[in-house]
This record gives sequence, C-alpha cells and structure tokens, in this order.
Amino acid sequence: MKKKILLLMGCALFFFLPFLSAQESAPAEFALHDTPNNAGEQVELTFRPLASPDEMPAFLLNISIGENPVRVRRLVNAGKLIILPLITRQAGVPVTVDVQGELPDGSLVDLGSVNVVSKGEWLNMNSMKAFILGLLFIGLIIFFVRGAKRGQELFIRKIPGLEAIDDALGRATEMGRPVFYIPGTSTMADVATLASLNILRPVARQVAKYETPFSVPVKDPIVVSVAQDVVKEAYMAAGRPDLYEDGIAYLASMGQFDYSGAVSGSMVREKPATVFLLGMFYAESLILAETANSVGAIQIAGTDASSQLPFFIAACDYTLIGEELYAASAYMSREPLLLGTLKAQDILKGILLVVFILAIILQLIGLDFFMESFLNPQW
Amino acid sequence: MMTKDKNVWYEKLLAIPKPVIYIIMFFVVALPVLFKMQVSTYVTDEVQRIYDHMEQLYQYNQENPDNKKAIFIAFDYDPATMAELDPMSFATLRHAFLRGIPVIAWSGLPTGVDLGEQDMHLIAKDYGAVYGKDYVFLGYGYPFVQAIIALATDVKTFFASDKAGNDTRDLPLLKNIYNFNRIGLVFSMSGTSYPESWVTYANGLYGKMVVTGSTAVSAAKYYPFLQTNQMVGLMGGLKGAAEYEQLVERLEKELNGSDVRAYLETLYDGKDLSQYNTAYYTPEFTPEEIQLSLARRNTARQGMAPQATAHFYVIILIIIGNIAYFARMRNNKR
Amino acid sequence: MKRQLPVIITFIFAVIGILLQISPIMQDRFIDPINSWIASISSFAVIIGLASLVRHHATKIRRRHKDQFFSFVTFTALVVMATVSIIGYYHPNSLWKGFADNLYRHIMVPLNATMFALLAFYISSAAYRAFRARTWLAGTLLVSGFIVMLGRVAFGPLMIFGEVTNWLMLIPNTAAMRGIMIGVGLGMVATAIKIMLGIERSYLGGGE
Amino acid sequence: MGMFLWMTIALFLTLAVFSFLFRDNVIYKFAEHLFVGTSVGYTIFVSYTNLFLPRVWNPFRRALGDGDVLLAVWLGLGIVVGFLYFSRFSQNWSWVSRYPISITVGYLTGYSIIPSLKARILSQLYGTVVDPAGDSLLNAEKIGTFFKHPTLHNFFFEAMAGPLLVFGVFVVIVYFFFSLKNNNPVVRFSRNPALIYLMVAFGASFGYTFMGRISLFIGRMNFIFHEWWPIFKNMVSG
Repeated sequence: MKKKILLLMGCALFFFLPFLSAQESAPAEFALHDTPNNAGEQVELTFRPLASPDEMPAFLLNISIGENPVRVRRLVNAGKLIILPLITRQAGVPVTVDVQGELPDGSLVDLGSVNVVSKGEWLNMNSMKAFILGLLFIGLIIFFVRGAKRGQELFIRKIPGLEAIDDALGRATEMGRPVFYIPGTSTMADVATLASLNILRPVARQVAKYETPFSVPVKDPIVVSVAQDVVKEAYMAAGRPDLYEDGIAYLASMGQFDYSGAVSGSMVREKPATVFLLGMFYAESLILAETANSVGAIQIAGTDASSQLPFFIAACDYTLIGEELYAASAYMSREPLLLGTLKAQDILKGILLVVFILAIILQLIGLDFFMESFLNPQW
Repeated sequence: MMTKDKNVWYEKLLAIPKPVIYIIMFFVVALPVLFKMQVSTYVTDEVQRIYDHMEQLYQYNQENPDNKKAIFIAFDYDPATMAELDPMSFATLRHAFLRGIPVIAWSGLPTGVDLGEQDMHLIAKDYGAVYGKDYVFLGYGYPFVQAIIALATDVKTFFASDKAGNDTRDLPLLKNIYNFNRIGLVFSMSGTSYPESWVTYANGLYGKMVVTGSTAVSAAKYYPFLQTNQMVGLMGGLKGAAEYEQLVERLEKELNGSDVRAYLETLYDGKDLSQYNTAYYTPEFTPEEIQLSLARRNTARQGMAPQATAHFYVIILIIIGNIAYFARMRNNKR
Repeated sequence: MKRQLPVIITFIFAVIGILLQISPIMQDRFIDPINSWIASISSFAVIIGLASLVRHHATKIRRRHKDQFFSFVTFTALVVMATVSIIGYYHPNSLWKGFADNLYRHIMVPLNATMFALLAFYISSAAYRAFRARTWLAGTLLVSGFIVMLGRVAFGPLMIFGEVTNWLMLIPNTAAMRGIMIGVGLGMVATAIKIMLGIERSYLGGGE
Repeated sequence: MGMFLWMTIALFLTLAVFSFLFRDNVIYKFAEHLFVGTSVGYTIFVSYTNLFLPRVWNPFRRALGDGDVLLAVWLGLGIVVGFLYFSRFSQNWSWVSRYPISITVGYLTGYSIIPSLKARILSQLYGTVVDPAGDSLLNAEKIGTFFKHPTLHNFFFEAMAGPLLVFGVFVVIVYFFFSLKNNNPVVRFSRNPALIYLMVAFGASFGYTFMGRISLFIGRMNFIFHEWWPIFKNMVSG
C-alpha cells in the first residue's frame, strides 16, 4: 500500500515538475547519513531527483571516501528515491559527495556537496528489544527454577509417544534384537542434540537394565565423545558397567549421505527392533526412517526441523513434533530444574500470546503503536 | 476383528512389498528418460517474452553493427540448485551465441563462481564463441550493490581483472561494452532472493529489463514483479527451462540445420584456431564431448516427462492403498 | 576443576556471544579472534572423530568380524583420499591434483548423488504406506498431500489443483510452520539460557 | 579412454547404491565402506586446507611475522585449546576435553540467543499481525473485495487468507502448551483445529518436496543413459 502511494507521488511529481521547475527549485534533494547500528563500515547517501529526465537526464556523483581517489558514479534520472550505501570499511572516515547534474547537451551544473564522517555505535538498537526479552526470560527461568528447587509441584501434561518408549524397549528385549539410538546429525551447539542426549540417558539406563544390545551411531565428532560419556554413566547408574564398551557410541561417518549409507547398512545387518531418531535431521531423515521400517523396527522419531517433520510423521510410528522434543527431555529426566524452565517457557509463551492478541485488536482499531513498540524487532 | 485372510485381493494390495514399489518406480522414471520422451510443453507468455526480447536485441544489433548491445547474466546459484537452474543458463547462453549477442557475466555467490565460468566455456565451445570477444566472465560480484552500480559507469574499474586473471582493459569486448548503456537485458539465475535486488537496482535505478530464472519453489513470489513489468520474463523451475530450451532448439535447427551432430563435428574445420585460447576450451570435439553436448540440449525437457509419470505413479499408489483399505474396513464390519 | 570450571567458561563465552550480538563495535573488533578459536577447536575435533572411526573399524578387524575386509576398504580409501588431496593442494599442476579431482568427481559425487536419489524411492513407499485414511487425522494428511502432488504436475483442467496447492502452501502451511517455529524458538532460547546459567550440563557428558 | 574408465567406476558405484533397495549385498557393502573412507578423507582434507590453514595457522604465522605479539599469543592459545581434545585418548585426563567443548557450546549458544528471539519469535509474531506491506492481516478491505466479487478465489486468497493464518498460528502455539491440563477449555477448543493445521501442513510439504526428490533420481538416470551409455556405445562401435 505504502509503495503504491509512493509510486503515485512519484508519478504526480513527474507530471507537475515542469510547472514547479519554473520556480527555480533545486533539481535534486540529497543527504548523507551515517548508517545507524553498525560499526561505522558504511554510510548512506539518499538521493531524490526532482528535475524531470528531459531537463536533466543524469546526475554525476563524485564520491571521495577517506584517502581514496575520487570515484565518479553516474545515476540515470529515473525519478525515484535512491539509497546508496557507501563502504568506508571503518569508523572515522570522512566521506564527501559532490553532485553535478548533466544537462541534455552534456554540460554539467554543480548542485553542491554533502559530507559526513562515518561513526560506529556501541549498541545495536535493533537488537535491544530481543535483548530485553531475553533478560525477562532469564528472570522467569531463575524464578521458576528456584521454585522447583524448593519442591514446588510442577505439572506437565503427558506427551504422546513417550509412553511408547518403554514398550518399544521391552519389545527389543523380548525379540532379542538390538536398539539403535541416533542423536541427530547436527553438532553439539544445536539445541535438539542436547535434548536428544538428555533422552539418551534414561533410554541407555533402561537398555542396560534389560541387557539389550545397544548402538549409538553418531555423525559429529564432539557429539561422539559426549554420547560416550552419557552412555557410560547410564550403564554405571543401572549397575551394569560390565556391559559398557566405548564402541556403543561411535562415529559412523562425517558426511551427510555417507553417514546415512553406513547407518542404513548396519540397520539392515543387525536388524534392530527399535530405532530412536531424536535430534536435528536434514534430508537424510527419510532414508533412516524408511530403512528402519523395512527391517521391521518400531521407530520413535522427534525433531525440531520443520522441513523434516512431514517425513517422520509419514514414515515413523511415533513422532515428537518440534517443541515436544524439548519437553520430552525435561519430562523423561524428571529433573526439577528442567521442569522449572519448561514452566518458565510456557509463561513467556502465554505473555507473548496475550501481547500478540492485544496487538491485533489495537491495530484493528488503528493504534499501531502497541504492535510497533512490542513486536517489531526494529527499535 | 476377524482373522485376516491373506489371499483376499485387498490384503494383497495393502501389503505390496517394497521391492515391487521400487522396481515399478525405477521403470516409471527410467523409461521416459531412456526413450527421451518429451512432453512438449506449451510455451507460457512469460517465457515467450524472454525469447522475443532476445530476438529484438538481435534485430537491434543487426541494424547497429558498430553499436552492438550485450546481455548480462548473473549466475547467482550454487551446485545445490544446479539441477534446475543450469538448463536455463544453457538455453540463454545458446540463444545469445546463436545470435551473436555478446555476453557479460558474473556470479553473486562465492560458490557459484566456478560453476558459472564452466557453464559459459561449455556452451561457448558449441558455437565457437571466443572468450574476451564474444563473452566475458568477470568473477565474483561482491559487494552486490557496489557491483551493480559499477555497471552504471564502467565495470572495468570495479573488476580490474576477470576470473581468469586477464586485465579487463585488454579484453576487446569490454572496450566497447562496459556499462548499462550497452546492455539490453539482465538475467538473474537464482534460487535465492537476488533477483529481487536486481529488480530494485538494475530496474529501479537504471530502468534495465530484468529476466529471472528461478527454482520452482521460489517462482511464485516473482509473479507480482511480472505484473508490474519490473521483470520482463520469468523461467520457473524445470518447466520454464524446458519451454525456453524448446524455443532455442527450434531456432538452432533453423540456423544450423537439423543435424546437430554433423554441425558440431565440422564446427572447427577450416577455422582460424589461433584465436581460441586452450585455457578456456580446446577447439575440437571428442566423440564423448559430442554425446554430452547433444544430451545437454534437452536436459530440462527430458526431466519433465519422468517428473510427471513419477507423480502420477505415486498418486495411483495412494489411490490403490485407500481403495484396498476401505474394502477391508467394509468387510470387517460385516 | 572438572565440572565447575567448564560451567564458568561456558558462562563467560556465552556472555561474550551476547555482547557481540548487541554491540556493532565489539563485533567489528573481536569476532575474528573469537572465531579463530572456534575454527581451531573444530579442526582438532575432526581428529577425535577420526580416532573414533578408526577404533570402530580396528575392533572389527581385531575381532576377525566377517566384514573385516570392508574395514580395510574404508581405511585404504581414507588414507588415499586424504593424502592425494593434500598433495594435490600443494602441487596444483601435478598429476596428483588430477587424480584427486577424479576421485572427487567420479567417486564422491556419484555416491553422494545416488544416496540422495534413494529418497525418490523411499518417499514413494512412505507415501503409499502413510497416506491412508485410517483416522480422520491421517485423512487430512492424505487429502492435502494428494492435492499438492496433483497440483505440482497439473495441466489443463487440473489447473485448479495448482491453485489449491498455492493456497495450501501459502496459508495453512505457513500458519502451522510459523506456530511450530515460534514454539521451537522459545525452546531454543530457553535451552541456551539454561546452558549459560549452568542448569543444563548434559553437553559436558557424565561423570563427576 | 581414461575418462570412460572413471565414468564406468561412477556407474558401478551408482548401481551398487541402488542395489541396496532390494537387499543388502556385498557390492553395496563395498560401496558403503568406500564412501565412508573417501568422505572422511575428504573431510580431513577440507578441514585442513579450508579451516586450519587459512583461519588458524596462517593468521598465527602472519601475526608472528608482523610482531603482533598479543594476537599471536591469542591465536597460539587457540591452538593449545584445540590440542586439549587429545586428552580424550587418556582415561584419567579425558575431562580436560570439556574445556574446548564448553568454549564452543557456550559461545555458539550465547551468540544464538538474540538472533533466535528476533527472527524466530518477534519477527514471526509481527508478521502475523501485519503483512510485509504494512496492512493488517484481518483487513476489512479484503473481505470487502470478496463481497464485491464473490468468487471462490477471492474468498480463499483475499477474504479468508489473513484470518485463517492468524487463527492457525494461534491454535498451533496453544497446542504446544505443556503445563496446562488437557481439560483446560482453551486447550480443548484449540486441539482439533491445531491438529488439522499441522496435518494439512505436513501433507502439503510432503507432496511439495516430492518433485525435488524425483529430480535427483532423474539426474542419476540421465547420467546412466545420456552420459555413460552413448560413450560406451561409441567405444564399442568404433
């Protein structure tokens, strides 16, 4: 809508300019600003031609940035507002732009010059709202974790798919076939991987108790070492350190498709009864899920990658959708600290929903300020 | 729940073994590929417009042989979207080389630089186009906006050397054609949002006509630009590529005769081979290369048919599965 | 030393990460040095991964597993690929470089592409299995999947499916994915904060 | 000839992988293990030449050469921290490897907090109140368009598009509340609509991706029938 108005205004200008120019108005408006919220690596030139293209077909900008030689840029007069970023690379660089207009006969007229010194900012105001929201979140989490530590009862609703875990493990034991646990194919810094490792702990404990063969093929080198620690600790906790070996969690390969090739290979050879696919997945999700299905395994999947969820939903027996994966990790560990953060998360979500609804209502009756000040990430 | 009779028709249909599904899938895709089945797609308006604009450019160049206009191609894609976008670049380059329209190009993505350069040499070889005279690949156009603005004055100041390391002032093509004044059409091939930036700058600032080649997924968002004429043409996905390919092939047959193989075999006979720098390509064809070159002429169209058959195959599978499922339900209720 | 110090280090580096995000000047000055640490750490991590892989296959060979021959294949391929590529890197005009290119183009690329292409088969068998109207929910999945598949190759009178596909992708798909994304975003930030505050320590592994 | 040999190897590997669709076999096993080996070898090569040399080792040497002691010490420390990973090889010292892990995890999570809040939460909610042009999604004008021209297209694409989007986002968010009991009225009310939205979305994305996956397979078929086969035929015939 706004664009259209601008366009209309542009057209209007275009038609009325011949009359306006009789009053000797400037052929162009231009200004040079420091670009806000950066480290001073660029400044911006805003340029609006006012003369019609017939009178002044083009403009010449003589740009000098710091010590660099003057560069000449030719702008064809298209009658539109132009914002031109000029790279200074660092703060404290003086920038000068001399503007000349080119007349139809090719002669030049001086239109004046503008200058500015680039400067950097310590604070990026466009990140401030997110930062404040983050602080609020930290406060909520600390508050609820304290409450949880004091033994406050925190309710979490049942998550479908979690009850299936016990049955699936029991089934593997009955059939005497192994359990595969795939903690996603991403790195340690991915939240889904962390959530998956949290679920790996109770699963490994159960597996150790049942003495079921267990295998954790991993793709990322750092996740391997952490997974080994987690499995080892779980076997100790279950009182079966004798069953543990370092080879349970191993690096199957480091690339996307060689990993899925290797894992599907071992699935077909070892015929697991249960396969867990929890964590972050990319295109390989369906290769793993379908191979698991073809060897007759029960698949319990979960990921926060929305592009892979459809495949898990279609191919797997149970799927934890998005956030359910995180909630499951808190639910399974039953640790008050994790439950506390889940509660904090729900509260913040509630607050955001209320703000969201208020913003919609107020926006409808014409009060934009609420939405602009609370939801627009720009300052 | 009654006991299942494994021999009832619907039980059999409900449990089609996977290998059977796979084998049929294999044939459903392989046969159209093998028999070079081509869906002759009707040419949509937005692709026809690209072709027409190129032909207008050719007309203009015929009338102004000393003042030829070039086209500009931005290879803004990387190997991940190559399958869909390469056929478009091929068809565009073919059309340009067939009509002797000079081509200037760069890539806006660091991972697309090698790809774009290779594509250009590959197609240039089919028509004996000479690097530096008929086409130039500048390299990595970065920072994006600065690079576009450089095209408004003199691109040689921005690119002191091209991708291959030549001084841009030594390239004959860039002596005459170095800015937007002499560029007729701007192509942006991309799966990213780069075409929007091309519209903003090349069209918005300098009034250039922009043509976009995009992946099928992102094509939908460019239609608004077509309506406002900010883009004069659009190739979306394999289908768009196939349409343009079809138009260019018709033109090629018209100009070079219908026997493309013979044309390629004799292309370099009796030509002055000293003008070709073997660093870009060797001016002769091995039998393998002729094969590959022939196959490259209709990659997009040959992709279309198996694409459609595969979709219909799965749709039929789904229907069969559901019919069998309902038959079982009805039987169980009785 | 074993548990407390890593938690403190995590906190410090998390705060550094946040500061870099909110301050353009600090980002300009410090991001390269910090990233060089991350680069160094990740390049050494590759060696740890390599060790795990080697151990996995060495165990197979030592135990005279029936597949031990294939573990030799892996070892040979690994050593050849790494050495040839690195020699080719230092001598770009030698035969080694050509050999490395061929290894990449005619072994890595086709294997990668074909493994990826297996998805064409898996996606059809998954569709056959999952797209059945068992419950009304599965029915919704079926109907929308069916329409979109038709819409993608629609022509002539079926073009209506193309329209509907557009709408499905534009409205319900955007809405659901956005809802998931907002929830996941909150969960991600919550986990990040938990890690920063030392509440979540599973990334440190087990042990004391 | 050399080219043909390499292409035949590629063909063999392609068929080897496809053979896995029917059952596991020796040829697939060979291809799989070859793949793991080459790929890990390639990863080593890439992380040495694209990560270690340009981002760690060369800056370090340059800093030493320039006499920038502070930077050199910092970069050297980075290398030492990387070295701490080797403690994994010892039973008693393996906890030392937690330091590099905590540095990467701490830095990367801290760095991700603000962008996640901005891009995944604030921008998404904002985009559900107004569209990119700045119009409300619950725009009365658009509903008016439908009443002026009551076509199905106008109904779905103009009048109902915004409201359905807003409603969908709302119910899906509510669906993922974990601390409310299942009999809470809001939860009960939004549960079924949310499930419909989710299932429609999953079905649609599944169908939408199908084409891309088929393209990959067509690519392999093209390689076999249009690249390898003609060359083979030529070799045989002459």
